[in-house]
Parts: sequence; C-alpha cells; structure tokens
Amino acid sequence: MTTADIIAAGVFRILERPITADELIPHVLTDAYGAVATFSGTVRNHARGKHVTGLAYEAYPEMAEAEMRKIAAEVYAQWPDCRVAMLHRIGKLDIGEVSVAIAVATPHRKESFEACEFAINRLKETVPIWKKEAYDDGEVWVEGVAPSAEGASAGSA
Amino acid sequence: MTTADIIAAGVFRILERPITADELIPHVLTDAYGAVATFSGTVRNHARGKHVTGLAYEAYPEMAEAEMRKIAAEVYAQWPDCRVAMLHRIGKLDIGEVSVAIAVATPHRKESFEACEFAINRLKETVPIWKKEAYDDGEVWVEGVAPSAEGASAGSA
Amino acid sequence: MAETFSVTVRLFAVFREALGASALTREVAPGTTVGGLLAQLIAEHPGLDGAEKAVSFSVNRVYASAETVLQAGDEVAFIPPVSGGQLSHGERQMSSRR
Amino acid sequence: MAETFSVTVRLFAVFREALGASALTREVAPGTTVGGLLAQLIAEHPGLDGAEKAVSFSVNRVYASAETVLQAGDEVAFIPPVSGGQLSHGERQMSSRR
Repeated sequence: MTTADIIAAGVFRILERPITADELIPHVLTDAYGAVATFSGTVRNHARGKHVTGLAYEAYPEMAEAEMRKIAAEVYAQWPDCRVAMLHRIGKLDIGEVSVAIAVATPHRKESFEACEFAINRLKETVPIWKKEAYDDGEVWVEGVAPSAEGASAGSA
Repeated sequence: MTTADIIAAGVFRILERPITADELIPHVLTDAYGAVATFSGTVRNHARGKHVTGLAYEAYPEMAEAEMRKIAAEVYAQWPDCRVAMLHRIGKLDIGEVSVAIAVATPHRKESFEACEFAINRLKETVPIWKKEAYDDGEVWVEGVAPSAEGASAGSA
Repeated sequence: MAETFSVTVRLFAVFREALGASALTREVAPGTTVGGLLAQLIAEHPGLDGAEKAVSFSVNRVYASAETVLQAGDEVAFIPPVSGGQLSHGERQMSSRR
Repeated sequence: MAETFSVTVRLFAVFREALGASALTREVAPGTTVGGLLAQLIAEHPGLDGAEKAVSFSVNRVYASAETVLQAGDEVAFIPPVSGGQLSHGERQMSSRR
C-alpha cells in the first residue's frame, strides 16, 4: 500500500458521541507492531482560572477530517513505519469526558510516543475545531491558535 | 493525601488475564486533569530476526508490584501533579495481545507523555518480569537488562 | 459591471452565532477576495466587530490567504483561532509549522 | 560449626526450569552471602552453567548486591535480566538509573 492508500483507509473522524482511545487500537495495531501510545484529551473542571461548568465543541467536519489526514501524512513522512488514527468529539461534553483521542502504533516504543505527541500538537494547531466553555458567570469561545495559510503568509485579515 | 497515600491507593498489578490501557483511565483521571497518555506493549510476530509463534511472561509478582510502586514514587518526584497506574500481564499471550499497560493523567498534555514514557522505560529496566519467546525452531528466555542493586554496585555475580 | 456569482459561506463559532446561520449562499462580484468578503459581512453585522483580528480563512476546505480571489461555487469559511489548549503547565502553545 | 538457618529461595525463568521448582527452603550457614548461595546452587545443578553471568539478586523483594549476608527467614531470589524490550528501532535499551 502507498501512504495515500494507508491514509485513505485510516480512521480520522469527527463524531458526536462518546469516544475512547482504545477503540482506535484495532485500527492501528498490526502483528508487526509492539507498541501503542495513545493520547486522550479530557474536559477539565478549571480553565483560565475559572470553574468550568460545561463545554461544547464545534467543528468544520469535512475540513477537520481533511486536516487530520494531512497530519497523518506528516506523521508518515517522519515515522514511515507506524499507523496513526484520530477522533474528535463534538457537541456538549461533561467534565471528565474525552474530547480528542489519538493512537499511534509502531514496532518499538520510543517512536510511538514521539509520533503521538507530534500528532496531538499538530491537531491543536491546525484542525478547525472550536471550544465554548461555560463558567458560573457566562460562556466564551476559547481563543487559541490562528491557523496559517499553507506555506506562505498567515491568513489573518 | 501524601504521595505515599496516593501510591498505596494506586493500581500497580501483575494480572493473569487480558489487560487494556483504558481500564486504567478511571484510576488516574480526576476532574482537574485534561490529558491522559497511555502506553500498551503488545506481542509482535517478529523479534530478533525470528518469527515468534508464542510468548509467555513470568513475574516475581510481589516484588514486581513493589518495583512498580517505586517507579510511581520516581514519577511523582519529577511530576508532582499527575497520577500513574500500571498493569503487566503474565502467562501465555497471543500475537497482538497487550502485555503491559501504563496510563498517566496530568493537567496538560506535555507532562503526560513525558511521565508515561519515563514510567515504561523504568518498568522495562527494573520490574522483575521475564519473557519466553517461542519460535519455529525452539524457545528462549529473552535476555534484557540486568537490574542493579539499589544505589551501589551492580548485582552481577 | 460584470455579473456576480455565488459562493457558499460556512459559518462556525462566533460567526455562526453572529449571523444566526451555519451556512449561507452569497453573491459576490468578480475579483472579490476572501478577506473582502469578510469585510462585507463585518460591515453588515455589528456583532462581528473585532472578529477579523485573529481569523484565518479556508477556500474549498483548505487554508487560504485573505488575498485569495473567489471563484464561482467556492466554499469559503472564516476560521477563528482553533481551540488549541495548553501544551504544558503555564506555557502557551507555540505554533510551529514544519 | 554454628547452627544453620533456613531461607526461602524464589525461583523464576531459567532458575525455576533448571531446579524444577518455583520455591525452595534452603539451610545455609551463618555468613552465607546471596552470591555464595547462588554458587552452591550452580554447583549442584549443571543446568545452571552460565546462569550467574548476568543475574541480579533480591533479598526480601528488594534488589541486593551479591555480597549481602543472609539472615534467618530471608526471601532470596535470583533475577535474570528483565525482559527489557527494544526502546527504539535498531537501538538497544540503555539502562540509566536516576
């Protein structure tokens, strides 16, 4: 299989239901791999010094999944012998629930951690997903990183 | 709770049944944590250039669990605001099955990866667990790292 | 004046809330840029004041610069800063494209 | 000659297989070290030839040096190299105690 085939067959999804990292393991683990690193992002009860009472995620689903596949291509360029899969949940989440899950399988463990951390860092930078946090005294769209246009200048107006 | 209390209440187990990383998440995640990194070690179909047909793990269970708790103490010394849990399976395992699972929860993601990778590296160095690999042409106890006596000289005869 | 054509605008987060819609079909004049379209919408919707500060753009689901000239049938979106999240304790996430 | 006393020996992996037991109670003379006890067992069991090369020791479930002098009731084990595993592709694991 080519890298494009592997990415096309991979799991990169925006879902409106509870997600877990373990559900990704069958999609990344092969008999040749001995290591699986996962990352789960969960909803904290505090953020920006405030008590969080609720949280909702919104995505641009088609573009978010396309950006996840681009991240997978970046992962495979750096770690050719691995498999990565990613899920992001949207909608309302409770404290402690998983918002994002990534799994990376590799032959040996060092690369599984490296590739998994790279993938979540890139996902937080480029995948169009937004978070609205509710506090005791109101709610706000959390301002994060402004993604930049591919290659050249930043897309800021 | 003191660190000793946290370790005493933690999950550090040698088990003779299938294990998963996700089963550790409820034991490490609190409402204040937003990140969980896990590592699962799985049985590969190849090792040392040979086709692996089967594998069995054996442990010194009481000492293995005690060594896991020592690793937890090392983790908490370096990353005071986290929780770690570890499982290792013993007995016969099939290709693709999970032999070791570690989960680390932290407020933010960078520390979850760092602490989880530290924990699995230390587990592989110090926890008394042995692996017998079966190949098409025989079987062998896999030679790994000789643990050294605490502090001073190596325990090699 | 040349004939206008239509583009689809996908609206998310603050944009969806300010315009009360998750998508709209918009007539634009030839030569209109993505940034120009945003300026039009901001002028029409006071609730978007300041929304242009940190926004990024996509055209046909790919990040694009503000200067991108729209074509008939394009799907445009204004991308507020993505949710990001803290990389580490006390540390703001550093964006580094590779 | 001083009276002997008994220690428990836990046997794992190659030791368990060579001695055909997972534990045994052994009488030792005062002053016997953990390494000395291993030498006795190797002398008695030709199947253990070479087993002393990489082995570590534990006394009462804590790693101990070969020179540790046994006390009555001690639980001793000979710890073959732990299973380790490769840290990375093509790289042998580096042991670094911190």
